[in-house]
Amino acid sequence: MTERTLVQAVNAALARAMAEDPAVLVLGEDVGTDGGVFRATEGLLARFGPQRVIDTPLAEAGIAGLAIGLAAQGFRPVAEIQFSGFMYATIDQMLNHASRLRTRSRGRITCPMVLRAPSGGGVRAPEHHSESPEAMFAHVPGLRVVVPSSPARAYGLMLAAIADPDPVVVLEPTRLYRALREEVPDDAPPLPLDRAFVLREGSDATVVAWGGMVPEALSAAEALADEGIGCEVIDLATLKPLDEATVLASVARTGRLVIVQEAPLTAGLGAEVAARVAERGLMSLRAPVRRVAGWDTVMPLPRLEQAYLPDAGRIAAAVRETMAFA
Amino acid sequence: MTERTLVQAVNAALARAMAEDPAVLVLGEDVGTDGGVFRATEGLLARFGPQRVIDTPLAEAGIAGLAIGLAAQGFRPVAEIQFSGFMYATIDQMLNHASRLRTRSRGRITCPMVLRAPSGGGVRAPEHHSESPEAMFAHVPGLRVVVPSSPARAYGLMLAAIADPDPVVVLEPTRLYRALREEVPDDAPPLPLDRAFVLREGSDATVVAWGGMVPEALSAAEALADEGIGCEVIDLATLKPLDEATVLASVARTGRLVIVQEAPLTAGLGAEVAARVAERGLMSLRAPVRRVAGWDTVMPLPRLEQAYLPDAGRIAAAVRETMAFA
Amino acid sequence: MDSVAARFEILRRRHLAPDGTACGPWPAFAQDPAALAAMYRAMVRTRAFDQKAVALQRTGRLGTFASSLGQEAVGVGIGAAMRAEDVLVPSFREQGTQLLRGVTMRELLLYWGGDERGSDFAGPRQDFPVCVPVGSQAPHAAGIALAMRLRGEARAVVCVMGDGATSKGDVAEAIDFAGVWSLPLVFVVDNNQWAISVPRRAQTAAETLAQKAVAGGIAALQVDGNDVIAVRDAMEEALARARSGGGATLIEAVTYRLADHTTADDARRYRDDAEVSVHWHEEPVARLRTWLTAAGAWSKAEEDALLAACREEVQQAETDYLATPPQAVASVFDFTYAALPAELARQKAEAVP
Amino acid sequence: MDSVAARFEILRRRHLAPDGTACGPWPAFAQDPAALAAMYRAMVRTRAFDQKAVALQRTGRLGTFASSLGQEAVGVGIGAAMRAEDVLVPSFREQGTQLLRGVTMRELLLYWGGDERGSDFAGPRQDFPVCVPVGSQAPHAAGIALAMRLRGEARAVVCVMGDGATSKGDVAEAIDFAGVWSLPLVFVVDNNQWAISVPRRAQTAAETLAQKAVAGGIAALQVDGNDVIAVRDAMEEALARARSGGGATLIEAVTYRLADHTTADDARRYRDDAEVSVHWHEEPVARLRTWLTAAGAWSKAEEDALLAACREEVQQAETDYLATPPQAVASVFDFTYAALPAELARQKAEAVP
Ligand SMILES: Cc1ncc(C[n+]2csc(CCOP(=O)(O)OP(=O)(O)O)c2C)c(N)n1
Ligand SMILES: Cc1ncc(C[n+]2csc(CCOP(=O)(O)OP(=O)(O)O)c2C)c(N)n1
Ligand SMILES: [Mg+2]
Ligand SMILES: [Mg+2]
Repeated sequence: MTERTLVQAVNAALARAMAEDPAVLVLGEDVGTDGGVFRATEGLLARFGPQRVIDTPLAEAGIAGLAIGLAAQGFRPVAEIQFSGFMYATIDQMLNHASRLRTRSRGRITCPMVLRAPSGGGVRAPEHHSESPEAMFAHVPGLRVVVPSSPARAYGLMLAAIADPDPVVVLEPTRLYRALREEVPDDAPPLPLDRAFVLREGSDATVVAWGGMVPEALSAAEALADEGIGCEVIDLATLKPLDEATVLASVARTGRLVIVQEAPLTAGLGAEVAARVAERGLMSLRAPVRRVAGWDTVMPLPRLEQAYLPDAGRIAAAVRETMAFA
Repeated sequence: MTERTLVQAVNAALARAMAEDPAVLVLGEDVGTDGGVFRATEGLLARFGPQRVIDTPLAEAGIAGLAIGLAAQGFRPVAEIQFSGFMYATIDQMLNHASRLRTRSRGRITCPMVLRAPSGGGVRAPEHHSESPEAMFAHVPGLRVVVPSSPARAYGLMLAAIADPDPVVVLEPTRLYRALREEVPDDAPPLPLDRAFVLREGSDATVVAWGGMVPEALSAAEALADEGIGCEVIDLATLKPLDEATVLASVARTGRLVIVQEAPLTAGLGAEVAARVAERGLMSLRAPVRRVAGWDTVMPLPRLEQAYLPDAGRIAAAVRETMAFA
Repeated sequence: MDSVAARFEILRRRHLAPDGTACGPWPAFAQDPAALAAMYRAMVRTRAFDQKAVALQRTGRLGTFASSLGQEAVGVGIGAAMRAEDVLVPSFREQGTQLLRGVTMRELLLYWGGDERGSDFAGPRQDFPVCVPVGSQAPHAAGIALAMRLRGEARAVVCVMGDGATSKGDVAEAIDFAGVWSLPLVFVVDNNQWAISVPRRAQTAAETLAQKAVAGGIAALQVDGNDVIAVRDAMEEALARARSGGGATLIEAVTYRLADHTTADDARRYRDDAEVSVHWHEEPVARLRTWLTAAGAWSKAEEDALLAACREEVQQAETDYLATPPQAVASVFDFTYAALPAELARQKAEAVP
Repeated sequence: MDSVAARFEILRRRHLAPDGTACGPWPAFAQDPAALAAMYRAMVRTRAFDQKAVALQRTGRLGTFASSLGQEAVGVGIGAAMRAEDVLVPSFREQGTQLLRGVTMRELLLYWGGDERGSDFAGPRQDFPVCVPVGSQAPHAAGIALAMRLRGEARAVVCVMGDGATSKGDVAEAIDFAGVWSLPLVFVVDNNQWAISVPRRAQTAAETLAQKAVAGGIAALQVDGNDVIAVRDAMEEALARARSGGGATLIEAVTYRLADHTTADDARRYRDDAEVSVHWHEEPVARLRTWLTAAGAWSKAEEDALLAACREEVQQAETDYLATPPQAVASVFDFTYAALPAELARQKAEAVP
């Protein structure tokens, strides 16, 4: 039995990747002796030494750029950004360089790096610590964006992200880091970086979620089952490229779609899911699409954070409305 | 007669705002003696002096941050970012600070600044000069995002952006800077920052576009008119907040929606438009929504740029497909 | 053939040695023991506040909090030198300065308790709120200082940051701006030797942090950051220069973080207690008390009264803080823009029907 | 009481005076006139290329182009000092160095003509492509240098940027990294006095740009950037230090941009012709030719032959460039990822049926 929390699964995936491939490096603020502020890199310094577990100065744009240089030289750097709010400083490097090196040089120079960070709210963290920046990264051609929502998926997706020949952004939901344990064997395989996971089958409505919203979607589905409403719950997991086939197939069966996102509504990734269905699944829809999302407001400080965050109640209500549509 | 190109209209709006309000400042790289690389600030230094037209060092994140400090002190800084690809470096400051000062301080400190930049492709510019970053900014609560598509709208929207009490990002389509002249009287009023413009009425299909894609949409509509297809062309103009009412009203009449965006497809602003209609206009739709967009690839260098850019032909084809849907 | 293109010297200032004895001639303000006693009181008050905040966090009544234990001379030295009309652009460990400038303990607790109203302080209305993204406040400080310069005001801005912040590009850009426009701006690097678990030497190979100023051509000074007299003296000098058009200064105040990084941190994971113990011998509060006592300017009775007053003040602050009624959810919407856009009004109506 | 915490001195190096006479003792490589003649040839070749590129742009057959007219000694001095196994991380005005490192004229024209294949050069496969976002290449250089250090290689990275770039936070962050890890990295600031229309003095108040190094605790040197011997000498010294574990250096090469910023610019809008004329007297090509001629190491016949060879080479490059068949539109899709994701395959199928 190797039960792991999500953060332990991340840690185990990093350790395994480092053990299997000497090109894998871990870098970032406090990733060494401290083992990362969430302990995602705990024990790696002791095991792999300071040549492979590198504490950096405090400079996020620089960290991303540094990883690009390392990756161009054949390393597989996994750079940690300590909190989600500090990822925005990396967008310039990720968009103008990491995502483009391959195409700009017509394949001569590539960028097999991972940029990983905790993301999302729900843990009463300080300002700028509870961001959901996935839509911005998902808009960038040349990047992959992954958001695991369980220990096992975190493990498999992280292995795949590190092995991927292109830059991958991995957003780990902070609220799920220690939310539950599940069996994650050491030899679990990498998971594909272009597949959504159907976590629960149902024929009345499709609920699409990712990251910290997945458990909320599942508990909404649970509650709705008692009311006789069967929800199919899809964890998108990889947001770019998007596994629209799985979503479309589900909506074709259910005819109803509720999308859940923690990020502010407007121009969030939920819009892309809705758009794909409006383009290629429209005729299956028996009710308007619903998005349950963060408001278009700044994420409040902890006192009002729970009011802001979508939860099972709001999701269930949206599904009910969808069902009620005649 | 005061005929102006779009860039002249921007220039005239800046000059008028500076003349009317001593708090308005212009800053950025080469905005002074050079008058801006596109001449948007031409003549302002001579007229208003170096205290109000400020050449900055080469540091985009810093320029955005500097404007925040000026705005907090009651100035109305209009900061130019020289080319679109260098706006990404400002996202951290715009998102973590400019957009949040009001809410973080519960109204004590505000940020009436404008961040303006040329955007989009079509002028055979060097790498990183042809970006369409609007979706990223539109995802940020607390910001407004404006993309004018004609000299008159550029003038009115710029006046409004400068007068607005909150931060506004204005993206000016480079390809339209000198594309045409139109009458823009000196005393033209500011235009509202929450309204789309219906540029052409039609009852068969709604075409939503913004920025450099608006003329393409109009010429597609022109061509389709000859085929007996009547397109309603909407210039979204202000992308955040989004005037969904105008879009929904149009789709309610036409039943068909084609969205045109130059930015890469995935997680672009077109997705948000599609999502709003899938949520609140679904039952009007008589055909699947179509997006005509940049591909999810890096914007190519000039030689292949035209292949990448959506044009009237692709738009017309999409409308025809929509019409053909039975 | 090589010639010399430029030369730089970074000076280090100290007025009060770690053993509480004076070194060198003292500045005018320090001739008055009452002025020193006032700074002493402010440091003790800061420490009392920090202790209360940590206690509230430990008992689940406050969010993550960053104590300034051991760094009180920096906060108080800055606050003592600033004028009311100057503007403070803090990082997140500047409660010492904020308290001196009139932010109330209740407001600070509200902020750290997760309530935005804590940043709507009644006191220094132009001071910026706490800044969590490290170093990102530096360009704001430059903008505020540029505003003052454009208006020809004799005011100045103080921008405080940690040693870790000096690695951030934002800070370098702001230092450059400050030099180019001779801004009325004082950057203070509160060098407590650690950026969470990253020690000063792993943050930069620069021998001093003061020399970050050299890159932007602004004045530089290193001070003993556990010597409140030196901090205030250096600040007064730099602020006078700033206000009179002489340009910007970067002051590195060398101190030590005796506390964990924040209440979310356990510093024993990465540094020895032995290292910390050494630094307890240099801490600023005892240092000044030793001098004051030796000078006959401070008595046991005064000390007891001060501690009692602080206890009472922080207790009252706690009570007021805990009694503050919560904000309405509507507040989340109402301050996003000056006026609620239609789409946000719809969301608000859904959220708070 | 003030004491000295740190002292710095920025040296300036020159071996060849503006009038073409030697100053001070020369480094070993410069004792051989043939080596100097080789550098002279490289500078003339660079200038010929620039001239051709500008001409192609003027006639609509090339995109926006940034000439290095007047700055050839910087490009060639760098290229002459580097080894094949070193890595160049250029900005966008480094054609002088790129040509010396084996990037072909055809490849350079392809890139500037708007064709990605120009960056897939056959020569120095690890060199980075041109970097347009100013200063953003500096952290990449640090990463490449860190890779070399982690592998214990005796190689080095050269990162070139302009004077304007030194204001960018990215550059400051990279300098900091270079110091912390003693990276085998040489930053070269090609200070041509202008960042488009912004003169050097409006870019920073720093007396020299070399002193940007002080902020990161790395070595600094200013050189006469119109003196190719000094540039190469400084580069060899810095590269030797870098390769042998001695850490990073920042070299400021002081030169002058005799051309417009790019072909899209008209420099007469913001600077006097008179200023430019003065700098023509200091330019690097004539300077070295004067010395070579005086030393009897260069003849009229050699000059004529060189110019003819350059004309022929650039003409051939033009022909080859214009004859290069266009890329297929499919290429836009095929290099976005190692393997085409399903959604992109769909877009590709629509685009190139
Ligand atoms: C841009 C950014 N990156 C990372 C963090 C997380 N973090 C908070 S404080 C800190 C260390 C700051 O060190 P220093 O600047 O020395 O200030 P100190 O905490 O010692 O006062 C880090 C890494 C942050 N708040 N902002
Ligand atoms: C980040 C960024 N901002 C703005 C620009 C537009 N731009 C191109 S070159 C240039 C000036 C660069 O000056 P400098 O660094 O001195 O290099 P030089 O052109 O003189 O070689 C500017 C502002 C850019 N390319 N990148
Ligand atoms: Mg510190
Ligand atoms: Mg320059």
